[in-house]
Amino acid sequence: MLKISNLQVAYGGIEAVKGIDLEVPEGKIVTLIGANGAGKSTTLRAIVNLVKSKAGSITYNGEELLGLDTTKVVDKGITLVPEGRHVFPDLTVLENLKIGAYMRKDNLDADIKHIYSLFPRLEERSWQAAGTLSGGEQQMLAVGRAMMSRPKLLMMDEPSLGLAPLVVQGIFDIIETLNKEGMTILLIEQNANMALRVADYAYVLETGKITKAGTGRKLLADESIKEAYLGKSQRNK
Amino acid sequence: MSLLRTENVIMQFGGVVAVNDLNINIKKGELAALIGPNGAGKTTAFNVITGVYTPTSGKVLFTPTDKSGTATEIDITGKKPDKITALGVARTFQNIRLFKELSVLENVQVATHLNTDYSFLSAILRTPKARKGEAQAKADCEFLLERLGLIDLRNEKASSLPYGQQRHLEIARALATKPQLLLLDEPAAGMNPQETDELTDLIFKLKTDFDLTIFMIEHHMDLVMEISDHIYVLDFGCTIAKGTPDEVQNNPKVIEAYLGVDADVED
Amino acid sequence: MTMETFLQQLINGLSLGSLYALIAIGYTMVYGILRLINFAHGDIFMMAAYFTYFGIAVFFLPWYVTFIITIGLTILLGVTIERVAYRPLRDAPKTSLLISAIGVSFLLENVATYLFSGKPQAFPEFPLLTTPFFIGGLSIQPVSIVIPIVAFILMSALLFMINKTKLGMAMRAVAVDYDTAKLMGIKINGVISSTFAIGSALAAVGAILWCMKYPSVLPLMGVVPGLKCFIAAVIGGIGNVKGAVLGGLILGFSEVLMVAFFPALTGYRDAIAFVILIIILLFLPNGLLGKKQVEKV
Amino acid sequence: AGCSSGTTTTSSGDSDVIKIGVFEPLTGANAAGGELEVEGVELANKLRPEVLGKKVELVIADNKSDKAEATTAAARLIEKDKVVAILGSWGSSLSIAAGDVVKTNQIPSVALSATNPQVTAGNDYYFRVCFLDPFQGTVMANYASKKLNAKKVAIIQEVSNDYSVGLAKFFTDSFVKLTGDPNAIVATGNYNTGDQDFNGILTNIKAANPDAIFAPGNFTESALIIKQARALGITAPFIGGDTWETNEFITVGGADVEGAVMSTFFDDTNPLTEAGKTFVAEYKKAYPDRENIAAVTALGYDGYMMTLDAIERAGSADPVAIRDALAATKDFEGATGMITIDANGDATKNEAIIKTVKDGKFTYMDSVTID
Amino acid sequence: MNETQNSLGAYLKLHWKTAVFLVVLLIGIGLADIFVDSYMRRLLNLCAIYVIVSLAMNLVNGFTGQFSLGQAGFMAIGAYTVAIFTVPVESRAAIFYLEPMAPFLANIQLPFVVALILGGLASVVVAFFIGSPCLRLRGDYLAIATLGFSEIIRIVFTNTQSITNGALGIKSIPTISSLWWTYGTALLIIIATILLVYSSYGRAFKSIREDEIAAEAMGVGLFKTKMTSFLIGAFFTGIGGGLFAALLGTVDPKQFYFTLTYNFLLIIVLGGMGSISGTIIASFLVTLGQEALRFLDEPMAFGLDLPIFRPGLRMVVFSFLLMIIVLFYRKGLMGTNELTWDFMAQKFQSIKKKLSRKKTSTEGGGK
Ligand SMILES: Nc1ncnc2c1ncn2[C@@H]1O[C@H](COP(=O)(O)OP(=O)(O)OP(=O)(O)O)[C@@H](O)[C@H]1O
Ligand SMILES: Nc1ncnc2c1ncn2[C@@H]1O[C@H](COP(=O)(O)OP(=O)(O)OP(=O)(O)O)[C@@H](O)[C@H]1O
Ligand SMILES: [Mg+2]
Ligand SMILES: [Mg+2]
Repeated sequence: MLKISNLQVAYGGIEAVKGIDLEVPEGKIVTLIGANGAGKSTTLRAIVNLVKSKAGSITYNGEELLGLDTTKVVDKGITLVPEGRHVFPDLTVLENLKIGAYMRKDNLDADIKHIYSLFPRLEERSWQAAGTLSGGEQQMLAVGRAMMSRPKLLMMDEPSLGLAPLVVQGIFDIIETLNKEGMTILLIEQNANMALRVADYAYVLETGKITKAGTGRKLLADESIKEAYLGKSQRNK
Repeated sequence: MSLLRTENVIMQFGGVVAVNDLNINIKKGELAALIGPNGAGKTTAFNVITGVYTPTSGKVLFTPTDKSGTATEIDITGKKPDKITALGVARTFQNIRLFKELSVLENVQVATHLNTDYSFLSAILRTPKARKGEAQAKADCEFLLERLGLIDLRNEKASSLPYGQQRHLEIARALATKPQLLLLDEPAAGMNPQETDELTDLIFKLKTDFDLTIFMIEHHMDLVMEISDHIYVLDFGCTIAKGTPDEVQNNPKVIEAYLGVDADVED
Repeated sequence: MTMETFLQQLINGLSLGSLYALIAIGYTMVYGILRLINFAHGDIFMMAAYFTYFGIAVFFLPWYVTFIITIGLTILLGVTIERVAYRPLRDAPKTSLLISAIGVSFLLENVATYLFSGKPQAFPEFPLLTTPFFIGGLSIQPVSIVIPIVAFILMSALLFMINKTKLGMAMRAVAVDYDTAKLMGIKINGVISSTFAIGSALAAVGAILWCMKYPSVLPLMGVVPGLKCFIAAVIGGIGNVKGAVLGGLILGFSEVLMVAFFPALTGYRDAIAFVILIIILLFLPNGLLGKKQVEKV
Repeated sequence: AGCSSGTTTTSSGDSDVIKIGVFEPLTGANAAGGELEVEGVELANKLRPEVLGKKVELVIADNKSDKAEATTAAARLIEKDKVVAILGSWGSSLSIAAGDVVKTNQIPSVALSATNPQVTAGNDYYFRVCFLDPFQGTVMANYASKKLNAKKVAIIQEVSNDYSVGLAKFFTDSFVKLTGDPNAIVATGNYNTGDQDFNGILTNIKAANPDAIFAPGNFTESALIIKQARALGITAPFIGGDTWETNEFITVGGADVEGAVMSTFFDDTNPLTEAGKTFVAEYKKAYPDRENIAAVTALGYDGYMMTLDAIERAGSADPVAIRDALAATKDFEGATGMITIDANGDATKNEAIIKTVKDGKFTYMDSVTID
Repeated sequence: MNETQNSLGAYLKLHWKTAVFLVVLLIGIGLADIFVDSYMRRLLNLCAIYVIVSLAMNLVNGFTGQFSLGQAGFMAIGAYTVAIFTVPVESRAAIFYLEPMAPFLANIQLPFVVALILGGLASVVVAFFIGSPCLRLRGDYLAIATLGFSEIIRIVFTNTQSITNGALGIKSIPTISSLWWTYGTALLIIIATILLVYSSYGRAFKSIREDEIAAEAMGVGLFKTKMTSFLIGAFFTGIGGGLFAALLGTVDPKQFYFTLTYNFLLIIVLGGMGSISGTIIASFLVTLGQEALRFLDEPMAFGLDLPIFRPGLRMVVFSFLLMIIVLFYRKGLMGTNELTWDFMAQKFQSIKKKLSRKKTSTEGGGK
């Protein structure tokens, strides 16, 4: 569905992404893991053209996305839950959800109910200005907001960042549910352990290059990955 | 001997009771952790302690030790943040707040400003005192950067650092204020388990080397459980549990409210 | 002072205040979205006055045609300014955006001086609206009644647009975060342009009514009203339409009443706007109706 | 036309031209006045383009109605363009600003319509062809009390305008003296240049119900004041100073300024001198479409003519010589009357013209002589 | 220890460069002072004054990030102080001819230097009262409030006749024509600013610009630090104003209309917010530029022949250029960079070539 080949991005001097190839098949969960500054976020931002790409191509169902205006990309059914939430602080929680469906003309009530059922905390706060939500609450809102546009491809940038384990669990459950509902998902995670569990396919990004790729299970078993990303609590057992 | 105490601190925002009757007591030299679900009020607690918010009610009491080694308890409730920092409480921020356009070194140097013992006039005139002060500060800062492995980046713009290193810089900057109590708000957020492990060791070393007392908000349970002496658990602003890691870990209330049945600590 | 004099002063204050209000709304709109003091607003107002002047006094168009053309041209001007002078600086430091605004203001003033000369032009008379009628000793110009009414209607319309329509929501979103707004599929350029269109249209209406009451058109006529109306917007709570109107009225009344009660101080009249501004900001840093911003740390 | 070649060649030093600087506000608040004076100067230059057998070249500098600009502009005329004399500027404060420059550089200057005593006071190099504020103030005070039999007068002054403040002061003094009533001024209103709303002060004045209102100041503001006064139902006559005499005063003020009375320097309908007649005739030729001639234009004309007369008498284009000749000017026949320069460098004129607006025109009413 | 030595070394080095730089510059000024005509002299003096005021503004706006538009007001205070205290007592009666000067002032006359410094201090005092409320405001509010204060100052000066002589202004102020006054002062202020900016205080200023909350959390007292910067700025501006008055020989309230502040704002943005050398360069560019474009106004008198060239065209072109610069040199000429000392010395000689050369500007004035 989404196909990236030889994508290169640089911020001024800094080469953030140095020519990566990556594929997201329809209806699958693909995850992209890697250390800080590896270039994960940059990759996603490049897909929706929030940063200019230097070279390469990004095709979505065969159409070239590169250089396409962000709104156009979104129009095609791709959404991004940005790293660090970025909810609209002055809008209420409810308005944030509504604006997530900005391009939709149909009725939203059903979706809003659905999201409130997923995140009861949001319903309690639905009239609070989003800016005053806690980090975690904002993350939930950001995910909910993205879902409002009923995207075909949902991209999440570290949705678990700063979330309590319980909520992280919740987020991952939701990711799986959405996927079962037929949504294709491209997921960036620090929490490699969990990410690899849900992922059908995974890529490992290191300093702007893809160093490993394979099914989630396969990478989960990979020793060097364990070393690098799964940390002590894994190795102990 | 207790270094930081709060007495029935309550923080309200309009209707939201972010922190409800918080009573903590942190002993000198210990490493305490503050955990709890999102929105429990952890960051708010920090903001109250550091003077960013003035609590709706309650008291915050800090007991710094001055040069002569005598410790006196001071009521810091509602004092201005810089005054509190000057007394010896430093912090990092959950959503990184570095001085983006300044170099890594300058970021740390700023934190030494509160120790400048010369006026802006002598700074302009570059009096010997001023010169000595500047040089000393620079030395201290470079030492800190050394410790946090940022020395090679000293002239980079803070904003161009990767996330992880920005967090390290935040810690370096906090240390430069020569604190007695260091508050860390989710230092490991956005780090993978391995980096988290490295951070764990680092925090531990810093604690001993600078004989700090540390109060830390964290979600990475393995980190928390490994290094903290004492843990407070918040939920909806209320303290639902406090105690040693083991006590907390096995506290049914906590498990139910927070860790969840199959928390990834155990698997 | 006699009751009559006092009432007369109140009438003076009301019409002046409503004029301030009309222009202040324009400031608030633009500031609300771009966080930019659109220094050129006062000069857009000035240009609108010239458009009307030329339409009626030079090309002898019927007034209603002229008004439509004026509003049209003014919108065009406002949108162009945004397109040319502000859009390229979107992600530049805020101050260069501001200096750009000041630059545009300079440019408009100088171009106007160059084209229309520093001499004042006489704005056409609208006897229907300007010939006063007398109630007792009170003299009232019909326009003095029209102005508040127009101001109120436009305010209500605007409030509806901002709070109840999709465009309004988009505006508030764009106001805080371009990138994320784009991710929602909002075409931010469109939103911003429409903001400027609305702001300029208001300036045009303001200019027309202003000139009916004070019928001289000058290249620098926009400077002082511009400044005062921005202050009005701030007093009321910038970004808040109701606030702008409230601020405008407060300013209008206090100016006139100060003159009324302290004739000796009339020379200080222009200072009062700033005095009020500072007093209000001291006690209500976000203005009268501006919502409190708690910075979440 | 001849001149345009002049200014374009700023080649100084070539001895077959004598350069005279024209130092006027051509942009900014005072632009209107400045342009009128320039017209007069240019007209005079057309009529008398030569002196001592040399071509006279005008160098026009815009002082932008701004003091800082004014000083540089003056310095520029002197240093860059090497002018031997300077004419202007409309707006006393601008002339005053240039005062030090011309004094230190010893370049004689002739103020045309700058009526503030400060212009020539303590400056041997500044002269003027118009009368002074004190005189004008007295004239209007006399008019108010004698012709209008006013007992109570209200004053509206433009506080940010030295001309207006000065005139108001002198008017008050002599009016109080004339009526012998210390409270003869029943109300005073202040405004700032550029203000457009005067209803506040006018409402106060209405309450004080004066016999006449003296409102010297910029023509734009004054016209608006009168309009708003009439709209408020104030019927008392408005009287003012020479600055009112501009077309804008009438176009802006419309029907409401009918009957407004002002003192001025010159009346094109019956000039006082032969020179006046020629000037009027020539002006009508040059600008056929203008209904009336502004006094400041006549003064511009006089300023130029008087300077050339001085150059001729001096017999050289040496600034200091010209200065001495100017100081010695006696009974020079100008368009605005006979001019004799006194010790201060001021034109001793004891006659002022009173005009009023009638059928949208400035029309001669009276000429007042005060000794 | 070793650290200390290095920084001492660096410090001496700095001084060595300063010395070279100063010599070159002083000679330059000396020559200029002898050879230029009074017109050019006037312009150069104006440049120096603009340098002073713009630097002061940049300190507050560029380095401390406090958007203050009070310059015109502080200049007015400095200018009037100098005017009131230096005008010869004997000529005061003639100047204050409408309303005599207030008795308590009428007979005080001070030497220029004293009056100048007094002017600086006076604006510091006012700045303190302005700052205490306003510096608590954020961003644009501060801007509009300070702008307001400068307007109030102007209006007060217009109305307090017995002290300021109101709209008539004060004339025959003993003038300074020598370049030494202005350039001497400018030089001192430039050096002071550099030393300040590269001290702990300078970093404190910048930290506030970057993030107030973080700065406060790092022990930087917001109000105190802002106030320090604001007062220093006010002092310099007051001095600038005093020189301005002494240069023109006459002051009146109209000169200090708030649009005057825009000139300086333009300068610091053109030069680069937070760049000292940039500010200096821009001051010259703007002041001389305005003058250089004068020819555009000239043939106006003969509008019939050349309708395009009319008074006003210059300002049109000027504001147009301004727009171009703002739009295409966002960061200004220098951004936040500085020219090194010796480089700056050359720059002083070759202001004209600057634009083409600005790429080569190097790092670190005294860092
Ligand atoms: N706006 C920017 N300007 C300059 N450099 C940037 C910018 N954003 C990111 N970078 C650099 O690009 C590289 C990749 O950054 P990116 O945010 O994509 O990493 P990441 O994998 O998302 O890391 P994290 O896990 O911390 O989010 C890093 O070195 C970062 O410093
Ligand atoms: N400035 C504010 N105004 C209004 N409500 C606030 C403000 N700051 C925090 N809150 C509310 O207080 C509660 C606690 O917020 P806080 O940031 O302390 O949570 P937290 O424990 O830090 O969560 P997280 O782990 O996600 O950061 C939240 O419900 C939040 O909405
Ligand atoms: Mg990222
Ligand atoms: Mg938190």
